[in-house]
Amino acid sequence: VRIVPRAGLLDPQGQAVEHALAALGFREASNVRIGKAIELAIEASSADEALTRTRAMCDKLLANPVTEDYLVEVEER
Amino acid sequence: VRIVPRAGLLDPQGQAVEHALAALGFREASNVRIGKAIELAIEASSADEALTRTRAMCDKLLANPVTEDYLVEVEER
Amino acid sequence: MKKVAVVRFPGSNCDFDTLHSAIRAGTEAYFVWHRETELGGADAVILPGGFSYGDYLRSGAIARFSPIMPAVQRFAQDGGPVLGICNGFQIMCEAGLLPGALMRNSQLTFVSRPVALRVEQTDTAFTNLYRKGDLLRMPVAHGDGRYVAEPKTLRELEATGRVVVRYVGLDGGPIDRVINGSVNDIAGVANAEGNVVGLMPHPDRAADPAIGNTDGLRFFASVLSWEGAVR
Amino acid sequence: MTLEIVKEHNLNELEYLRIVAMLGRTPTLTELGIFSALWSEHCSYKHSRPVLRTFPTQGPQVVQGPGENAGVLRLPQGWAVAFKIESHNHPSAVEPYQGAATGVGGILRDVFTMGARPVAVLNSLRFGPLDQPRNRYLFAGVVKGVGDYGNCVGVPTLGGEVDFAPGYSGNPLVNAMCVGLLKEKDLTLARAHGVGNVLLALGSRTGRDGIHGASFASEDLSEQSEARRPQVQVGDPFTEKLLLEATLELIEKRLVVALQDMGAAGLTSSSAEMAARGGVGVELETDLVPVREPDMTPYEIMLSESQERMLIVAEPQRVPDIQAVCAKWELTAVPIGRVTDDGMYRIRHNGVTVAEIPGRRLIDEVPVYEPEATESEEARARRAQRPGATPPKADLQGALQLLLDEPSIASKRWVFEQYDSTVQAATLTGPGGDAGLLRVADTDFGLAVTVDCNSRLVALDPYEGGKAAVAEAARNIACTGAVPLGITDCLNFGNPERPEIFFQFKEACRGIADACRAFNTPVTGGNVSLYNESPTGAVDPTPTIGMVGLLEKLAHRVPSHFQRPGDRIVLLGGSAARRLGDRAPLGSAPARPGREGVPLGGSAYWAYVRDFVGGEQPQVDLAAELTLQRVLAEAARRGLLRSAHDCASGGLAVALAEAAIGGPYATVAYGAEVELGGSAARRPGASAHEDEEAPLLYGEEHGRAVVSCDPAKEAALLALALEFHLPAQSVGHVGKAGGNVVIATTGGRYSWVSTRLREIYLSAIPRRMGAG
Ligand SMILES: Nc1ncnc2c1ncn2[C@@H]1O[C@H](COP(=O)(O)OP(=O)(O)O)[C@@H](O)[C@H]1O
Ligand SMILES: [Mg+2]
Repeated sequence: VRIVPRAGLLDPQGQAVEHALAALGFREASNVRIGKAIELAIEASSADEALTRTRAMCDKLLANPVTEDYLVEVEER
Repeated sequence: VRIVPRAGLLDPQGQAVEHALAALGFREASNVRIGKAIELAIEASSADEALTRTRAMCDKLLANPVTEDYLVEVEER
Repeated sequence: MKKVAVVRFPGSNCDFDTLHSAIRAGTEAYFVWHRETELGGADAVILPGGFSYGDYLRSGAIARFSPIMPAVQRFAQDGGPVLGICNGFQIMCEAGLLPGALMRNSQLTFVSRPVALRVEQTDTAFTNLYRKGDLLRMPVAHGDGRYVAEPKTLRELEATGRVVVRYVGLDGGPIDRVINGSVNDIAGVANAEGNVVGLMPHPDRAADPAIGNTDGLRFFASVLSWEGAVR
Repeated sequence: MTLEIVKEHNLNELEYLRIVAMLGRTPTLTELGIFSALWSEHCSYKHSRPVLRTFPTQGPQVVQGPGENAGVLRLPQGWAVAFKIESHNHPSAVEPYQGAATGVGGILRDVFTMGARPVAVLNSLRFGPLDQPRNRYLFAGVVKGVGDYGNCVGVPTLGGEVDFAPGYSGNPLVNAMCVGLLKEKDLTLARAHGVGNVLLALGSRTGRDGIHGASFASEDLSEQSEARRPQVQVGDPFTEKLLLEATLELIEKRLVVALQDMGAAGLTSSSAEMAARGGVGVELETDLVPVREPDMTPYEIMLSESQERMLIVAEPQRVPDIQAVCAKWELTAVPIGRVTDDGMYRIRHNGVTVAEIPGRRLIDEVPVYEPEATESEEARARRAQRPGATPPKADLQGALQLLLDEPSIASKRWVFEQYDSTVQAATLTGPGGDAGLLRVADTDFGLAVTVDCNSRLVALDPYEGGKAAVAEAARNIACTGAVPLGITDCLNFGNPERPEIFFQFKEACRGIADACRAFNTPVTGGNVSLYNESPTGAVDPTPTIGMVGLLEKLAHRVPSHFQRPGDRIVLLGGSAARRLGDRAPLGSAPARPGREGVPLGGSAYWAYVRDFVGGEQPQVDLAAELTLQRVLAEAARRGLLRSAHDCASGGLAVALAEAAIGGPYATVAYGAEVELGGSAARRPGASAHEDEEAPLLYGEEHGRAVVSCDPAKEAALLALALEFHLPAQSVGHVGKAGGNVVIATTGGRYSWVSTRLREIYLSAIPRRMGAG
């Protein structure tokens, strides 16, 4: 799961990292946004089910709808 | 860029979230690990170059080699 | 005598400070453990500060699902006074008891320092003993205190006088150094009825003559005289 | 068992032979790991023990001296204070954030296992200069780590110190101190007893954290995989908070016999030490220990340094009650062994005995070394030197600005703003004053707490430097109106096997011991951290002193900073005052010839303005220090003081400026007008103006404090000083808000704008850290 600050919201951490990168000579980086990466294993009968369940987790707990957007990727094992 | 705590390292945050998910009825989730998701735009002549540069950024600044592993994905725009 | 329930979550660390402040203000205060589902006949409820569940994931995100929270929600909906201090405020925003959210301080570091607050709204369950414009000094101590809200919500909060306290400089002027980057310098907000209030600063650490500051005491005493909004 | 494996366990051949003799056979790998841990310097104090024995540890106020998890001193009304300091230097050098965080976690546990509720933490930090990015990274990471952990657990940080010097580049020091309160009757000791009693593991699961890399590699190289590599310890302050509450509840309900934190060397040291203290045997079954990862060997389980774990000894019938308390706090307590009567330290894994060592001998027969101690030629020579010909970086006036802008002297607000200093609502004075002050719940008295060490002085002259560290701590306590009670120490040094290092260690300890005896502040415990070496050499010797004092009445407390324009400024103590004073003190000793030192020896002025560390430093007159402490406390009692601040690094000018600038959240800076008639006796022909004036302004003579008082109380204050034969000199008055700080001497007049000084002082560190 990738959780990122909502577009339009100030992301001071991203800004700070962008500055630090520039100071290190990585001037080609811009639009840095920092969010959370959450990895979890899910028992599910299908990738689709896993997706639905994980979305439910995001809506309920993992992401804050006021400030964050999320993106779920499923990988089968 | 996805940055996650190294395997084997204690991830108290992941643990707490796993418990909370279970308490909310999401018992199918396990092995929750929480890290950072960093999105950035890179000016580069090729996807390969972007990858190399971003890896360099991770080694230098974005990830802590003692406690974190990272993974870079490039998307062309 | 009014009964005040102070809810203890695992990781609450201002629970005693809050309890003692409420007692000092003349209420009968007691603890309610987060696993309980009843508030024990409380006349008011306080969610204290701390790091409930370590503030892992997001401050207050896990605590809002505690077994006691449905009772708190019902109590608030029925017009019962509910105060959230610091982590308590964060829990209330996560639970939707108050609008907006508290994000990482804009300077990206924890901030622990005294601040000055201007009282903006006295028609609430917790500030009715203050006067508008009163300047209060009390500590803040938080990493996630930057208040944000959707533009629409924000306009509404401002227009309807729901900003309860605002940060000002220690000398009463404009703030001179970033405290946490809150929009409009908002330090605390209320719901439309004024019975639910949340704030980041700590009146519970400014309610004791022995440590030389009682500016926050009336937050706890105000419930004694609260009879509902007169707006 | 090859010698190579033995070496990788940091045991030498003789030590190994001693083990073989003790067991009458070759040790198993698990046994070797256990010996390696318990006979390490950290656990056994094998190089330092004989020296530590010379510390004074007794006194009517001592409830518990060295040897337990923390020392305990008696307070009024049945209360007692438990306190201890500990280093986490090496882990912080590897991973500053987690290293510092887990350092705080460890010291908190040491205190709450005694049955005390932690009420304050302090931290003493050392880094290389901030112009190097690596040092900035370490500094920022350590401060964040200390803050995040203590903040989450909910223990206020009431003080600390930070110093920057080239000697710490690549080898930062992170010392954390914790202070806890308890009722004396609730004191719990870490002594296993009662044959048949159960041992329980409480708290986090055990993982492969912090197991010593070297010893590990030898085991089975072939199947080494990434996942089996030892790991950095990660702190979990939330679990710590639960552990704290659960532990205190267990103690309050009297459900446990003994308790100990699984700190360094984890399960091994906690179980072996508890058994040895109680004079019993123990038997552990490592397969019962809850683990975080599969396939952990007994070796790993015994040596893991996973955090937030405790070992409990309890009567078997109490186990269900204990587990109920733990469950309430969302923790588990699992029986993993028992107390036995055969005195053996026995480890079993799946029914197989993997270690069996005579318990007492394991602890008592640690080899003890007293290495050679000789001062290096170089160190001796440094004392005889004077600054070279290079001109000062600033003139006498500019020097003050330069000093206030020096991160070691400048305000540490950038640091302590990241630490919650008001949680628990008992803080009377947070960081930013001379010492932290807190109220003891429901009483009328308070505690003063501080940590101090001027390592430059220790490096130059370890004996005087050791004395100076204790004297400064005591002065800081006394300035708040409190009376020093006792100390804990954290002795950070280089490799003790080098004679010049062991000399520093021995001499510094002698200085500490002498000072503690003179002040009646016994040593109640501490921590030794040796081998602090980086490729560039040993760290500067840093014996950090943590001190607690008693503020008898809350109303007696005295702030550090000037409070009101027009108040009189008085300089208490010091030979300068003696020389200046029109009231010559009775019975004051004449200046001793010989090693009396010069005021600028070892000073910040020479270090930062002249780029020179050396010279013979001023000696600490312990009797005079004690007199100053007594006068400060008595003056506070009589309500004579409006402020008091000690003279330390940067001398009188810096002390005066700090008092005028105001506290970290003052809304005004005051001016001050001070006259020091000092260099009236200018030596004829002395051309160098600096030689005359700098000692007066920036000399670091000990035993002095700058105080202010209501003009109406000045006479009483001076009379009090006279009564104690303490030199005292009324030197001027507090100026108006925003006014100038002026020091006039017969040789010059120096003037600074107070608000400008304040700005410099407050912005020095944030500016270097790239923050506003
Ligand atoms: N790391 C730190 N943590 C908390 N407080 C600190 C820290 N470093 C310095 N301080 C505080 O800043 C003030 C000044 O410290 P210091 O320069 O050591 O003063 P002094 O010379 O009087 O001991 C003290 O109140 C001290 O407690
Ligand atoms: Mg100090």
